Amino acid sequence: MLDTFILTPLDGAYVILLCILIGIVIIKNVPAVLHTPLMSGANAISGIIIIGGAIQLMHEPIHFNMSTIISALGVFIGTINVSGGFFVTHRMLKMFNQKKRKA
Amino acid sequence: MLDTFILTPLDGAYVILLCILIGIVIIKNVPAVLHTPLMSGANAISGIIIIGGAIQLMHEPIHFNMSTIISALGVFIGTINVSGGFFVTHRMLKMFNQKKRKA
Amino acid sequence: MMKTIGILKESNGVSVVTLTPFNVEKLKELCTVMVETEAGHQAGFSDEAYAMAGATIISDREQLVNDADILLTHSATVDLSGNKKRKVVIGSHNILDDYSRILSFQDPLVDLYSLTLLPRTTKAQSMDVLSSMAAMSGYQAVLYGLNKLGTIAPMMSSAGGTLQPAKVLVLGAGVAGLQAIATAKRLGAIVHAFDVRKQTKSEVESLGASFIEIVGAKEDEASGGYAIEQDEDFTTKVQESIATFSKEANLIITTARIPGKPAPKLITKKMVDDMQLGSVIVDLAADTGGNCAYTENQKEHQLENVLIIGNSSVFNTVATSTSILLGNNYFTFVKYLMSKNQMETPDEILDGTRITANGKVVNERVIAEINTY
Amino acid sequence: MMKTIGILKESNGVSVVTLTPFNVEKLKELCTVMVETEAGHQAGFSDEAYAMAGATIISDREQLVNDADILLTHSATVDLSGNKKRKVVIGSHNILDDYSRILSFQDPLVDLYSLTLLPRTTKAQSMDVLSSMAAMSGYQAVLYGLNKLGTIAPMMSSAGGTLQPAKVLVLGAGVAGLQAIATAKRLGAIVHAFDVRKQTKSEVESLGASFIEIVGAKEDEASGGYAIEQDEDFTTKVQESIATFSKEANLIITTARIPGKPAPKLITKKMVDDMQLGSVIVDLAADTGGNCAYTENQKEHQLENVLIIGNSSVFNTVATSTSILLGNNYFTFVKYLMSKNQMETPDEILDGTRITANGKVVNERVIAEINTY
Amino acid sequence: MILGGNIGILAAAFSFIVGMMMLGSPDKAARGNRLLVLGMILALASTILVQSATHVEVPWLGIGVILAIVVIGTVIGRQVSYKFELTKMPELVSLFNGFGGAAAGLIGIVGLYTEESSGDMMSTLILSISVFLGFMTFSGSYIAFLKLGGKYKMRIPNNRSLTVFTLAISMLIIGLLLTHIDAELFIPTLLSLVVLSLLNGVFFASSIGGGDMPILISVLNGFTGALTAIAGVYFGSTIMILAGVFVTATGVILTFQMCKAMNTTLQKVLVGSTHFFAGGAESQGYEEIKETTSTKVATDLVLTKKVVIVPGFGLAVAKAQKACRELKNKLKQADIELKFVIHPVAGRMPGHMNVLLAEAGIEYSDILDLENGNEYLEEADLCLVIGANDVVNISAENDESSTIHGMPIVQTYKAKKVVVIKRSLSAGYAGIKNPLFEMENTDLL
Amino acid sequence: MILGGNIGILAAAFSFIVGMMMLGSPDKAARGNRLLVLGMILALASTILVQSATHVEVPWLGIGVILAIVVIGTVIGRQVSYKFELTKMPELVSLFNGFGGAAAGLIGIVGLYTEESSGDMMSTLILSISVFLGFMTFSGSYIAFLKLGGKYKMRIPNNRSLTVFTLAISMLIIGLLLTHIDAELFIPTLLSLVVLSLLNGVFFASSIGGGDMPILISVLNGFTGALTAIAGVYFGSTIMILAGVFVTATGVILTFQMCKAMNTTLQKVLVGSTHFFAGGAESQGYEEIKETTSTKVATDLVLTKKVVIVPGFGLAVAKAQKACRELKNKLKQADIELKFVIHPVAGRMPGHMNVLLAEAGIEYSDILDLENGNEYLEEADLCLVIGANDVVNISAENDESSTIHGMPIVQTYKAKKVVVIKRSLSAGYAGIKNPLFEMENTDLL
Ligand SMILES: NC(=O)c1ccc[n+]([C@@H]2O[C@H](COP(=O)([O-])OP(=O)(O)OC[C@H]3O[C@@H](n4cnc5c(N)ncnc54)[C@H](OP(=O)(O)O)[C@@H]3O)[C@@H](O)[C@H]2O)c1
Ligand SMILES: NC(=O)c1ccc[n+]([C@@H]2O[C@H](COP(=O)([O-])OP(=O)(O)OC[C@H]3O[C@@H](n4cnc5c(N)ncnc54)[C@H](OP(=O)(O)O)[C@@H]3O)[C@@H](O)[C@H]2O)c1
Ligand SMILES: NC(=O)c1ccc[n+]([C@@H]2O[C@H](COP(=O)([O-])OP(=O)(O)OC[C@H]3O[C@@H](n4cnc5c(N)ncnc54)[C@H](O)[C@@H]3O)[C@@H](O)[C@H]2O)c1
Ligand SMILES: NC(=O)c1ccc[n+]([C@@H]2O[C@H](COP(=O)([O-])OP(=O)(O)OC[C@H]3O[C@@H](n4cnc5c(N)ncnc54)[C@H](O)[C@@H]3O)[C@@H](O)[C@H]2O)c1
Repeated sequence: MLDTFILTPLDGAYVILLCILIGIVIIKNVPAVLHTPLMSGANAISGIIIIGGAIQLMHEPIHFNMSTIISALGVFIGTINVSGGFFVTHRMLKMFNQKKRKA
Repeated sequence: MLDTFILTPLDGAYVILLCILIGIVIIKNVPAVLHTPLMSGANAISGIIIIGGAIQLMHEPIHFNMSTIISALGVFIGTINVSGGFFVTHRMLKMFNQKKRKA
Repeated sequence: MMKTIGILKESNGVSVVTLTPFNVEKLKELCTVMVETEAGHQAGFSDEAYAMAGATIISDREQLVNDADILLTHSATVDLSGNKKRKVVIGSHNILDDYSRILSFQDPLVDLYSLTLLPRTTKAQSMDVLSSMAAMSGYQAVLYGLNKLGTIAPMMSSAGGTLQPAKVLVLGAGVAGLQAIATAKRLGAIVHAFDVRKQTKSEVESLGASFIEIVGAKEDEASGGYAIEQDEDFTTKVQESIATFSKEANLIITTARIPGKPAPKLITKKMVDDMQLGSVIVDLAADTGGNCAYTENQKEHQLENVLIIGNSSVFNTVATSTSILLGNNYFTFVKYLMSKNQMETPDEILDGTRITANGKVVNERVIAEINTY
Repeated sequence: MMKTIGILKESNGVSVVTLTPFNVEKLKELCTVMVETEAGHQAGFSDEAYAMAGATIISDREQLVNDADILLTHSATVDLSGNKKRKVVIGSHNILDDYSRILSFQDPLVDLYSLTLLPRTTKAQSMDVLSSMAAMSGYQAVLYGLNKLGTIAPMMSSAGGTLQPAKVLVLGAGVAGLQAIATAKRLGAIVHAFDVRKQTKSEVESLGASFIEIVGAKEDEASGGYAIEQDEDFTTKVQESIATFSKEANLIITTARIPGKPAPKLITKKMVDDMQLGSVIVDLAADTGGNCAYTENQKEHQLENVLIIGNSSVFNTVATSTSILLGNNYFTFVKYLMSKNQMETPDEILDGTRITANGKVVNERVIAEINTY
Repeated sequence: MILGGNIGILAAAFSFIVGMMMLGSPDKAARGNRLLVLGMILALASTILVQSATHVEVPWLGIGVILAIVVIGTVIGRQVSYKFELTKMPELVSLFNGFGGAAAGLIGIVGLYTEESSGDMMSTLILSISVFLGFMTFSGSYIAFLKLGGKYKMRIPNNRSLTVFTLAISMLIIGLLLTHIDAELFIPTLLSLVVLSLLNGVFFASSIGGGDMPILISVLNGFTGALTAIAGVYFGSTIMILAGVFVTATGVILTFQMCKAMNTTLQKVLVGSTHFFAGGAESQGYEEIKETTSTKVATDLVLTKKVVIVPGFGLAVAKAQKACRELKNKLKQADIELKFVIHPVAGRMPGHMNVLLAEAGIEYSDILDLENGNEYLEEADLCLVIGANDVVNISAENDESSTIHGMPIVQTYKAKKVVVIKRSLSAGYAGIKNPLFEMENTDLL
Repeated sequence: MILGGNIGILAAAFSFIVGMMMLGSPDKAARGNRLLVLGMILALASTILVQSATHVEVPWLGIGVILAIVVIGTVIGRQVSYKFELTKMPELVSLFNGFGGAAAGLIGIVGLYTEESSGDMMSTLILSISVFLGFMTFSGSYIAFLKLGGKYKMRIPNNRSLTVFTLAISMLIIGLLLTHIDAELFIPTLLSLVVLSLLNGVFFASSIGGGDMPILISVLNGFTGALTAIAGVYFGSTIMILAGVFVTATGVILTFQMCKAMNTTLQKVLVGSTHFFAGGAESQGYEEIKETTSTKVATDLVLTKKVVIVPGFGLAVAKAQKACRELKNKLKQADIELKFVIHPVAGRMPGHMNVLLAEAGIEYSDILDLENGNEYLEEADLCLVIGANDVVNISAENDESSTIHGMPIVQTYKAKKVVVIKRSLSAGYAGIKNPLFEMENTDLL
């Protein structure tokens, strides 16, 4: 009977729905002070869109034509979003922790 | 490209890990008053074991031999767990809500 | 040349002083300060302290009166018969209630200012001697009254039984009344309060006391924060409502007054007679007739059940604190006066407080008051 | 036959009464109660109230003294010369400090009990007159002292400047001291306190005051919760430490005492002279010599800077509350005595408080005390 | 039909998760519970659907039997759960948890029996673990149930070694089962595994302090979850795996949460009784002290209508008056009445408690003196004694030899339940033992 | 290699989820952020791995370009984020969010361009939505950025209708794109979609009240998440789908959380400015009132070292003194200094504030008078004005015609930031307008 361990084909739906649920639960009880860092963190994650750009850039040989440039630009400002987002979060949290440690 | 929407074969792992995560997050910030109802609720859910008994009972034609009886017994006391668990939770929560409503 | 300020010693049981050594210290760069011997002694400020602060101690009152350009006396009357110098006299005289107080200052060389007539604007608050005195009176009325009371203020559970908290009733929730409420609450008493001005409800409640609500009072926006006289119907209604509280009260503090009018009678003789044995009434409105029918000004008299204390100047028994506040008030006023002296533009504060100029009554409120007689 | 209880009117400025009408009400089923005319008047209990509660009002003191089986007098001396009846006299006499108080009660027909000698056990607390008096004294000492003070207790920010909170120093944190601390804190003063018993630290701090810690005090477990005398070294150390606080204090309340010994001198003359102008000392230990070198018992005297009030019975000015507590104490004791009267088994409470039996001194502590002389 | 069943199972999984989420927030909890019920029904129905579809012939008899059993079981579960008082809820939870364990054990037995012939190692392992954990949970939960009710008095020496011992033997037996033993030895081996599991549960539960019972229940609940999950693997039931994993996860976290709330660690609970009272109690001559946890007190508080706080000197030292005020406010919102009963000599000076309560802004009308307080206590559901000791010492009433005999006390024992909150079992001012702490309805926090 | 990549992606997904979980609890937040970074690196690396493996030839050039861009982008992101003061963090978040939107828009354009020939309807739809949402988020975020900094002064009439209008036209254009328009029309159509998206963002963001900016950012953040998820579907990237879904979910909930914290609803924010101040402000002649939210104030509080509370009569009425005490305690734990500055005439009687603060148990040493308070305010990072009005009215200092001209005031404007907490914009005792409310560094809560 063990062969049945592989789950049903509805797994994709499971995963997405579970992701949504987790997202909801995580945020639900967060103290107001952390709203901004959280938003910032989530915002950085959403910069994952650069992967789309990366796929585009790898898909076809690079011609340095218009689409390559636009894709590259997309990846570039997307990266700014990602890195900036993480750094901002980091800075905010550092303040936090300094205080904690001193106290 | 859309055909790739079906997720990777690691989905089973995703689902189980996500379940664990959700379990963790849900409980993390629960007020102490709700510990008992939650435990009771989780306990009732774990009575899902009766499904195993049900499968056993449906698997082979019923002979009313030893294993059938034991399985049936299993389903029986498992059901007590499930229903008792839910009713206990219900009673506890009712107290709760009565108070709320009056206030 | 620097102006000379003279600080007189008060008389008639007044123990406050118009400027404290701290104020003198700050004034000495602007003017010469002369202080009459022992002027601050009763308020806890020694002559040495004044001298250290830079003042000259003068024992000859007449000389001091004569030499000063600005003469400060809280409420003492001054013999100005020998005066030969133009001067400003600043004090706090109850002129609207007792016009005769002007008379001794009616000298052609003298301008008289009384801070009791200060307009009650936010800006003038730092010179507001009435507020200072009222605040101190409110505090001290409670302490004084409780001292005369046979029971303690807070609830106390002890091996010898549970003592119930004292019940305090405060009538009139102006500056003095609110302070009385706060002090009594601090000590754990149960406090009820009443005032005709509606807005006092939130003020009373913000201090944790209960407000006695009686509808139908008249209010006048134009009165500048003061209450106005009420008609008889309403007064009777008030007396009836209050009677239920006065019967139970251990201590009653009354502070209700209407400027230029006799204090409203809130407690009738009957109400007093119905009070508990050993209870106390402190009537801070005594100088304008009192809120209680039995009140006699400046007297404590023991009725069968009740001790009635008619005293509008209990602040004299916390003279140090009161003098610190008054000193700052007078100090601010003097500085304000000196800064404005040159220009002859109309000024709400100076015009409002100036009673006489060159010996003639110029104050509009005082004139209006005189005319009504 | 029902026993007769007689309640005497106190004398010598003592205004409390030994049983209140509430107590009489409860006693009347057990015994006949006689009350001397006006016995409760100063404490706020009228003769009518006693009569209503079931007592007989008697104006002839001699008759009352003679007829009573149980005679209650808080601290008045009684003329027993005409006494012809066996009786128990119950009061609260400072016998360990003043042996002569026994003399007037030494009559062969009289058993004298003094509740001041009650063992300080948890069980006896409901009869503990010392605690009752001390609690009331502690409260009233603050109110009385603050009344004499020129400054107010709380911090006050006002248009006339910020008044700093008064500084109160409490020496001896027993029953009276703790009550004084609590009362002063309630009013917003800054309170420092000191006691030799270590355990008082947590008690003082539980009321929000700061404890002045001085190490090296001796304590004695066997003293039954009381402090013992300290050596001179330690006393000097204490005086030095306290001096820094007394210099700054506006009000000092001293309550330190050691049973049967003169009160420890905690405040030297020098320390008093260094205090601020206008400050006040209330010495509750005055009757055993006082904690302050200047103290004179039952006197208020004004030094140059400081007013010193030596009064161990300020509770007389809150006579109603004190009488309620004392009344319950005496009531409980009387009931206890009546319930035990038959049996002659040893009893910690009765044996501890019985001074004389049939006119002879039987109390061990008193005998021990007499022998040390 | 299979798709329908699968969607049903998906829906069931989500009902469980969302239901539990809702259970975690006070205002949605009731709806959450209903969702859980729905999930359970869905899960069962869908499973029956899927199973029926995979069979050549629909096993109507089996389905009938199942449904009949489920209906009867449900009714009985309801009966049981309504037979107990509300204050006994934690006991009930542990009882039901035991039932779940037993069910798993029984189902495991049947599985083992069925698989015996097939001889699939993996299945055998899973099923024998299932049997072990199931019966162990059953007996352990039952002990917890007894202990919580204060009915378990047996003292087994060397609990911990016995636990380890039975565990080891059980493992051996499981090993034996894996090696395909003789068919005739099969039943006895199985039975001995069952017996050992039961014993293991008893020893394990006995070794844990009375105050830690809620933690034990939570641990056992986690076990049930785990065994459900592995059983799910055996049965190939997604919903069993998911629900099992989920229950395990919540169980584990809840356990840690409770440990935190009780200021202890799981290790301490399981390995050593490093709890405060356990050590002190004996040395100070107390026996039968029931400890409690803030979790339990919080639950109890919600289930009450009238609560009394008896403050003492400890409250003053801990400056807990403001906390009392907050509690007062919270309870007021829930329409629970909270009164303070002040004993005449509570604290260290007359009026000590009055000062504190006034500072905290408690109204005079919520303060009762001894007499009224003792009357009020008769109706009180819960009495919290905070930092008081002598003033609630019942030896003043019933022990003639006590030095405080005859002193009136706050008769806390009149309340349905008493919780004493202090730092240790040490004595108060009078320096004497307080038998109140040993009473049936008294717990220490 | 593909398996490795997939495991990497799985790991990345969990890093994101666990990282966000940790971000949600104060003491683990910093580690959570690091985990997020790890997740991002994993995701990128794994994607490159998988993509390389599926290509016949490893596209080294493409990889090189990507890596170079990523490195440069990272450095620049760091620069930007460190150029702003700490108090400007919310602005920065909105700025970066805009960048994310723009990136998505650009990538969408390329996608559309590539797909044009293939003509797959589904892909075209997904990509054009991506373009629309991307650029709309970009411009909207930028407006939010300006508004938060108080730099956006433009007033566009009929914002809301324009928003709807541009939205409608954009939808039309997307419809057009789906119908395979002429190749030569393709570029112009695309460009007009871009322009319209940008305009839509501007109108949308302008229509939302200044106080609701954090909510707007959160909404836009949700948009970015959603478009990432649909882009993930197009690109067949699991991690994009997961992360996108996840960000959307958190964004949505965070939005509701914020609405709750601000006592409003999303509907009110988006549809009607039913906010307190908005209505009152005009009628009372105030302009340029910046509103704030408790979320923002809480964040600000944590980022400060010295905080001042200026209490007034409103504090007394609201009996908020105990709340102040609690704030004091919390800040103390975080080593933040909190002082109270009492104005001489605050409240309605001399010493009114003293009485309240004494009741709340605030130490005298934490209470400053006007003079010391004004000195202290120069160093203060944040000043909370609670229920005070006249005593902080700057017209007393700079408006000769004011009736209170010349009264000394608490110079709250000296603090780096001022937050005024009161019920409305109505006047205090003196009955006059308070220009403080209009100042640059003053927000109203
Ligand atoms: N009221 C008066 O006038 C007066 C005067 C003098 C003496 N007394 C005597 O004082 C006693 C008063 O009785 P009581 O019940 O109030 O107090 P108690 O009997 O002295 O007991 C106080 C209890 O509080 C606990 N405690 C101490 N600090 C604590 C903290 N920080 N947190 C929690 N608990 C703490 C202590 O136990 P742990 O150490 O285990 O925590 C102690 O057992 C009576 O015996 C009375 O006779 C009263
Ligand atoms: N201290 C004294 O001795 C004394 C005596 C008499 C008069 N005054 C005068 O009183 C004033 C004192 O100034 P102030 O700044 O303390 O007070 P204020 O200027 O009177 O302002 C109080 C503010 O509190 C707000 N408020 C009222 N209830 C509130 C609640 N429940 N929650 C939150 N906010 C609330 C009101 O605005 P919203 O309605 O918008 O909430 C009001 O604008 C001065 O003008 C002074 O001259 C003082
Ligand atoms: N500059 C300022 O802003 C400023 C300064 C000081 C006082 N004030 C305000 O002025 C007002 C009055 O101050 P005050 O205390 O000097 O007033 P007051 O001494 O004239 O009167 C005391 C109180 O008695 C009340 N009263 C009058 N008739 C009454 C009646 N029949 N029954 C009951 N109560 C009656 C009044 O309403 C007043 O509250 C207060 O609102 C005070 O806050 C304002
Ligand atoms: N039955 C009871 O349990 C009961 C009843 C009442 C009082 N008590 C306890 O008895 C103790 C003393 O009570 P009291 O107030 O009647 O005592 P008290 O009046 O004899 O003395 C007052 C205080 O002065 C202190 N003192 C003595 N010498 C001192 C010195 N040199 N310096 C500083 N302080 C000094 C004492 O320690 C005591 O606290 C307290 O602990 C009180 O709680 C117990």
